[in-house]
Amino acid sequence: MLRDGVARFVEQNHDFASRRGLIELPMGHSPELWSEMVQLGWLGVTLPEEQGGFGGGPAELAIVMEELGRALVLEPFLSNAVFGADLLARHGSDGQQYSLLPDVVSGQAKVALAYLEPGARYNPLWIETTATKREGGFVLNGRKRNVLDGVLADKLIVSARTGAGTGDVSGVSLFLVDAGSRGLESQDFRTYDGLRASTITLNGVSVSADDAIGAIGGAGPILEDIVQLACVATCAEAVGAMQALFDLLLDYLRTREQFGKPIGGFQALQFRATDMYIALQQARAMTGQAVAALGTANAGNQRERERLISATKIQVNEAAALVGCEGVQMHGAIAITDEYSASHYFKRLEAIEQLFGDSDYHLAKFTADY
Amino acid sequence: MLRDGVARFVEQNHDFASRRGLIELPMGHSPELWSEMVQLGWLGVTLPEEQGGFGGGPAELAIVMEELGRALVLEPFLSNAVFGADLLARHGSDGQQYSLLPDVVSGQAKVALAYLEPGARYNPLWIETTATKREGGFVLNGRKRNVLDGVLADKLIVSARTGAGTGDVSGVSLFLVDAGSRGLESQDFRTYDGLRASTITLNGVSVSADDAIGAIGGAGPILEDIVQLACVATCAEAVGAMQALFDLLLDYLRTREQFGKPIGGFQALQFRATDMYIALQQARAMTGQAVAALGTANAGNQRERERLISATKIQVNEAAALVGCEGVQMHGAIAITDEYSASHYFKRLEAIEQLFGDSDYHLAKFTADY
Amino acid sequence: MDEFRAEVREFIAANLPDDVRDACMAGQYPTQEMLARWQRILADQGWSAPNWPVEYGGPDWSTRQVVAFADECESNFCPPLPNFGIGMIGPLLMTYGNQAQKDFFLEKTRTGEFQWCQGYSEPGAGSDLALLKTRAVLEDGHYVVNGAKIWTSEAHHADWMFCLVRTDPEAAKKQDGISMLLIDMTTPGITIRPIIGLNGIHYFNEIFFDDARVKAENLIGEQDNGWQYAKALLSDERFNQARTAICRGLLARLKRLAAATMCEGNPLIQQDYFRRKIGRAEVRIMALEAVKQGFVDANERGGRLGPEVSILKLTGSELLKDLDRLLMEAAGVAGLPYDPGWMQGRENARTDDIDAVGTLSGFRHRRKAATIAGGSSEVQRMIIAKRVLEL
Amino acid sequence: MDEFRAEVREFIAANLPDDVRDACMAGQYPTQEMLARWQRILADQGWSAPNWPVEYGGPDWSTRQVVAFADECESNFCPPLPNFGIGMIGPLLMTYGNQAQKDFFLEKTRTGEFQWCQGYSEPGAGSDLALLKTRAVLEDGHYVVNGAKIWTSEAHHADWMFCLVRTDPEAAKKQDGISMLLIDMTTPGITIRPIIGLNGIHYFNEIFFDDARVKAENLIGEQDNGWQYAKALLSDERFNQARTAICRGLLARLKRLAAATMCEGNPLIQQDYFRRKIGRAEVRIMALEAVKQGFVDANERGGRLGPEVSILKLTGSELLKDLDRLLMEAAGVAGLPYDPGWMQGRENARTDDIDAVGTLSGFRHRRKAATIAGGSSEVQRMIIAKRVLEL
Repeated sequence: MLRDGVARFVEQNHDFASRRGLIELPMGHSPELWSEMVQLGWLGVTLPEEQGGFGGGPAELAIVMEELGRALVLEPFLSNAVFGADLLARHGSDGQQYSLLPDVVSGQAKVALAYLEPGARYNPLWIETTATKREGGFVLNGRKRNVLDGVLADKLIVSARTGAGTGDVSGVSLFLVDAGSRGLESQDFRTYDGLRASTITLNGVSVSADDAIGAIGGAGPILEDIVQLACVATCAEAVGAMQALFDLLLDYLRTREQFGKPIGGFQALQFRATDMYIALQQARAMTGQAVAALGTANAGNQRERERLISATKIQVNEAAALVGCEGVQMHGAIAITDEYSASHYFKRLEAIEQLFGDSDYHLAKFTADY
Repeated sequence: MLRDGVARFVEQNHDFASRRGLIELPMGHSPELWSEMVQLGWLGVTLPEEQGGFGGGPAELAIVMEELGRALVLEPFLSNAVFGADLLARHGSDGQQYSLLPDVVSGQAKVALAYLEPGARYNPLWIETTATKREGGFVLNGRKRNVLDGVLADKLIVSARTGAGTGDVSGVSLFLVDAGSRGLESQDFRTYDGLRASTITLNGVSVSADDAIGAIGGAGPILEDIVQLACVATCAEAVGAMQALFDLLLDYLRTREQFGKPIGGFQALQFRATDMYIALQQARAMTGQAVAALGTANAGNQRERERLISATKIQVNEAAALVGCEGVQMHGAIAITDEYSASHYFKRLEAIEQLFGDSDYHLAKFTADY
Repeated sequence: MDEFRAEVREFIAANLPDDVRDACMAGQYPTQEMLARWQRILADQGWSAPNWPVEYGGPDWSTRQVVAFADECESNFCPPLPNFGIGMIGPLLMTYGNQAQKDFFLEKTRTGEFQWCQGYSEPGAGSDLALLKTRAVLEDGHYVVNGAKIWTSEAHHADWMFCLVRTDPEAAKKQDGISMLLIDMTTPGITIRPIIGLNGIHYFNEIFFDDARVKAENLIGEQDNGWQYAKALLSDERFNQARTAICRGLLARLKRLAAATMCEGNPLIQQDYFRRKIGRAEVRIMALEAVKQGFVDANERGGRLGPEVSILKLTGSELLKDLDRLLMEAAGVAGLPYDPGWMQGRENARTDDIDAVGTLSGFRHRRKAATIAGGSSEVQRMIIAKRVLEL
Repeated sequence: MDEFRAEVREFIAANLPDDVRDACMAGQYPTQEMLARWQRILADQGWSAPNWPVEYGGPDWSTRQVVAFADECESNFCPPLPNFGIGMIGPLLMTYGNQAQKDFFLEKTRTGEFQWCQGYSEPGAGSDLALLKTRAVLEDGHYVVNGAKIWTSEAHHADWMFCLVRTDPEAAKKQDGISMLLIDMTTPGITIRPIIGLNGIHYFNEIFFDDARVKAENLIGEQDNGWQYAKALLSDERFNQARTAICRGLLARLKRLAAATMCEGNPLIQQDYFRRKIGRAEVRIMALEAVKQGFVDANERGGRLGPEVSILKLTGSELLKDLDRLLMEAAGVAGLPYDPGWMQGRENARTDDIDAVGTLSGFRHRRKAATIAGGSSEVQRMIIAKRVLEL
C-alpha cells in the first residue's frame, strides 16, 4: 500500500528527463518535488504517530528508499528522514524534539550529517575533529568530508571527539551546528552520480551544550546505529535501482536485434543475465533480512545484527557492481551516453558501493571475531 | 628438436591406460619407462656436456617438463633432474660431483628433496629442523613433509638450520642423507593426483660434514634458487597439462551433440572456452619469460627475477584452476570418472597449484616492496 | 523453532551410535550398514521420513521444521537419509501411485528395507532427458525393457529403481511417450557396470537392460505420462538442492582447519587474506539462506514455486564446490595425501591428520559432480533464462 | 633498446611544454590546441608517425621501438598522438591509396594539419558492421551519400572522415558491396549531433549525411571492396589495442594514490588486502605484456598474425576497466566529486585534490567504452571462438 503510493507518486512527478535537468541546477534537486514529498509526510516514515509520523519503521523506510532508487530520485530524503527526523525523534533532547523535529518533518529545516573524516576511510568512529569545552558550550575544530546534501542543509549534525582515542566508541559527541556558523566553511561539489556533497571545515565553531544530541561523550553508539540504518536504507535504494536497470536491460535484450535475432537469444548473454538476476535476488533477500533485524532489534543480538548488516552491504555491493557493469556492457554503445538512463543507474550503483562502507571495510567488520 | 624427441618418446611409451595401472603399483611408477628415460640422458638436460649433460638450461628443462605434463607422466623426473642432477652439478662438492652426480645422471641413485616443514606453509626458509654440530659432522632433528618421490629415494637432500632464526636466509644448511639412515622414518602415501610423497621424521640422524651441499650455514640462497627452478619447471608441466586438457575439451565440444547440435555451438560454452584459451596463452607466455629470465640470470636483477617467477606461478595457478575446473565442467558427467583422462588432468592441475607455493604465498612475495 | 531444534539435538546425542558419528566426523563415508542402522533408529522414532505426512509414517512437519531437522542432523554428524527413497519416490508415490503401490512400497522405504536408485540419464543423452531411448514394450502383462542408463548413483546398493522409459517412440513431442516404471534390481536381464568416480570410489554405475521383464503393475500413473511425474519430482527436490546445511558444515570445518593450520608461526585464520576468503564464503551462504528462506516462506503461505527455484540448485552447488576448494586451499600440501580405501572406512585414520584433512580431496572430488549431476549449472541457467527471464 | 628509450625520454624532457604536461599529469583532457602543438613538435623531430616508413616522414622504427616509444610517452605524461590519422588511415593509404591520395593526405596527416575520424558504426547496426546501410551512389563524378553514422569519436574536431558506405545493395554477401570513402567534414549535407558521454563530456557524435557529394577520386582502392580494407586496418590496429602503456600508467597512479590515501591512521597501500589487489592487477599487466611480446616477436620474425590477436583488445580493455575500478576503490568517497568542466581544463584543480582524484571518475566513465567500442568484448570472444578455436 505504502509501496504503491510512493511508486505512483514518483511515476507521476519524476522522470529521467527531469533528472537530467535537475542535475544541472545549482542545488541539484527540485524544490517543488521535494516540497510535495514532504507534504505527503514521508520524512516521518519511521516516526510514531504522536511525533507526526507514519508509525512505521525500517521496513517502511526501505520501501520508500527502494522506490526512490528505482527512479533515481535526487531529493535529499535520506539525510532528512534518517539523519534528521529519525535521529532527532529517537535521540534528540526534549528541546530539540519540541523546536527542531517538527520543522524537519515539515521540511522547514533541512539537515545533513557531517561525520566522515579524511583519515577515517569508512569508520564513523575515526574522529579527529575535536570539541573543546568552553563556558556554556564547546568549540569545534576539524574537517568532514562527503557531507551528503550539505549544500542544502540549515543544520549540520557534526560528530566530534570530547574524549578517548581517535577510533574509540566512547568520547564521541554529536552536535547540531547552524550551517551559517562563524568558522564553518563549506566546499560544495557535484558527485559523479549527479548528487551534491560538501567538504566541511570547522575552524573554532562555537556550539552550546544544548546543541548536543545524546550525552556528551556518549553518542558513539547513536552514531553507529544511525549509520547502520542509513546503510541498510541505501541497500534498499540499490535494490530498487538494480531492478530498474535490470528491467530496462531485459526489455532491450528481448527487442534489440543483431546478427538476425534478438540479442537475448544469444546464450552467453542469457547466462550473464541469469547471474545478474541471481545477484539481484540475493541482494533483495539479504536486504529484507537486514531490515527485519533492524525492526526487531534488542541489545542481546547486537553483534549478530551488525554482522548481518555488513554481510548485506557486501552482497548488495557485489550485486551493484555486477548489475551496474553488465547493465552497461550488455546494452552496448547506447549505455555509454548520458542521454540513456542505464548510464545514470550504473554511476549511482557504483557510488552506493562506497557509501557507508565499501565491501572491504564491511568484510573486516564481518570477520572481526573469526 | 628436443621437444619432438621427448614428445615422440612419451607418445610411444606411455598412455593414459598405463598411467591408471601404474598408480595402483606400490611404487606408483614404471621402472622400465624410467630406465629408458634415464638412458636417453634426460636427467642431464641442464648439465654441461663435460658433466655428462645435454648442455641445456632452464629452457630445455621446461620443454621436457611440458611434454611430461601433456601426458601426465608419473616418473620422478623433477626430483632427479632438478633436485638431483642440477643441484649437485652446480653446488655439489668435488667429492659429490665425482661420486654421486654420475650415479644420479645414470639413474643408479635416486634423490628427493626434503625441505618443506609443517609450520612453514610454503616458505623454504621456515626451517625448524636443526643440525647440531658433533665431532666430524652434524645430528639432524626435525620433520619434513610432502617429500615428493621420497619413497623411491636412495638419498634425501635435507634442509636444516645451523644458525639464525627460523625464517632467515642465513644459517641454512643442506645435507645429503641416506634414506636408510638410523633415526630416519618415512611415512609414504599416495597423493590425490596419483603421485607418491612422504612425511620424513629425523630423530637424531647423523651426517658427516662432507655430506653438506654448499657451505654450512650458507645454503639458504641455494635452496631458494633450486625451489625457484622447480617452481618454473612445474609451471611448464602445467602448461603442457592444460594444453592437453584443453585440446581434449575442444575435440569434445566439436563432436558431442546435445539439443540437436554440437555443444561447441552454444555461445556460453564458446565464451568460456575462449577464456580458457586466453588463460592458457597467458600462462604459456609468462612461463616462457620466467624460463628466459632463469637462463640469463645475473645477480643484478635477482629481485626482478623473483618477482617474475612469483607472477608466473600466480598466473599459471589461475589458469590451472580455470582450465582444470572448466575442463571438467564443460565435459559434463564423463569427466567426473576415473576412466576418462580429464579427471586426472584436473587433479594434477589442482595439485600443482599447491606445489612450490600457492597464489597467495607468491602474491605476498610479489608485493613485498610495494 | 529453537525448542524443536533442541529436541532434535537431544535425540541425536542420545541415539546416534558412536562409530557412526566418528566415521562422519572423520570425513569418512559411512558404510551401508551404518546408514541402515541410523535410518532404522530414526524410523522407530517416526523421523526417518521428515517430509512425509503422518498417515504414511512421517512426522507431519512444516517446511521450516524439515529444514531445521536436516540442518541439525548435518551439524551433528549424522549420516544422510536416503534421498531417492525418502525425498523423491516416496512423495511421488503418495501423489501418483495406486493403493497397492503405496501399500507395498512406502513403509519399507521409510524403514530403509527398500533402498532406491534413479534411472534417468542415458549414455549419449546428457542433460537433455527428453532424448531418452531406453524402450519398454508391454507384452503379456509385463514391460520388456531394453536399453541402458548411466550415472546411476548407488545402484549397486539399491533394491529398486524408479526409471524413465520410452513407451511410445512415435509421440509427436519428444517429451511425450515416456513412462515411469518401478524396477526390481534383481530382475533377470539387468547388469550393472561400476563407474569409478573422480575420487577413485565406486559411486556411479551404468545399468544395462536386456529384455528385462517388469510387471505392468509397477507402472506409475498412466503410460506415456512419465515426463509429468519426473517434472513434478524435480521441482519438489529444489529446496534440498540448496544444500545450506552441508555448506554450513563445510564452513565450520574450514574455520577449524584454518585455525589449526600454521603459517610461518601463526594460524592461517589470523592471516587477513584468508579471513576475508572465509568471510566472503560465509556471506554467500547467508545470501543463499536468505533466498531459500524467501521460497520456504512463500511455500508455507501456499504460494506455488516456479522455475526461479532453480536458483537454489545452481548457487548451492557452486558454493559447495567453492567451499571444497577453499578447504583444499587451507590445507595446502597437507591436503595432497589421499587414499580411497581409508575414505571408505577400510583403514584407520592417519595419526597426524588434522581435522580429517586426508579425506578433504575425496569429498571435493566426489562433489565435483554437484554442478553436473541432477541438472547441470548450465541447464539451470538455461531454465532461468528461458522460463524466468523469458529470453 | 635501453638507449633508445633514454633518447626518447630526453627529448620529452626537453620539448614537452609545461602546460601540456601539467594537464596530463592532473588527469585533465589536453585541449585541441595542446594536442596540435605537441604533434607539431614531434613532427619536426620526425617522430609524429612512429609506425610510418621513412619515405612518408616516419622514423622507420621496428615494432619493438614503436612500442617502447608509446610506453615512454605515456609514462612521461605526453598527450596521445591522433590514432585515426597516424595509426589507421595513414598506413591504409600507403597500401591501398593512389599516388594523388598519398600526396594530398599523408604529409598533412603526419603534421597534424588534417585530423581524422572514423565512420563505421551506424544507428541500429551495433557490432555487426556488415549490416551498414549508409548509401553512396556514383553520379557525375561524385558519390552522393545518404545515411547516418554513430559513436563517431572526435568527429567535431575532425577535418576528414574515412567512411564505410554501401555502394552495391544487391551484393550476394552482406560484406560485399561496401566501399571506403574519404569525406571532407565541411561538405554540405553533413550535420553533426553531439552525443554526451557517460562522463558528461562531448566525445561521441552522430553524423547525418543528406545528399552529401564526395568526389569520386576520394574512393580508396576499388569500389565495393571496402570491407577488405577495413579488415586489414582492424588487424593492424590490434597491437595498440593491448594498451599496455596506459595500463602501466594507471598502475603507477594506483600505487601513488594508495600510498597517499589514509585508512584509520595507515596508508591504504600498507593494508594487506589492498596490496594484493594491486599485485593481482600488476600480474595481469605482466601477462598481457608477455602475450603481446609474443605477437611482437612473431611479427618481427615476419610471421602473419591471425585472429588470435583479438586477445590483446579483449584482455587489454577488460584490464583497463578493472584498473579504473581499482582506482575508484582506492579513492573511496574522495573519488565521488566530479566536474566535467574541470576535466576539460576550464577551471583550476581543486586544491585538496590528491593525485587528480577529481578526474578519476571522468576517465573511468570515459573508458567504460573501451570494452564496447571498436569491437566489443563479446565480438572479440566470438572471433576467437569461431576463428581460432573453430567452435
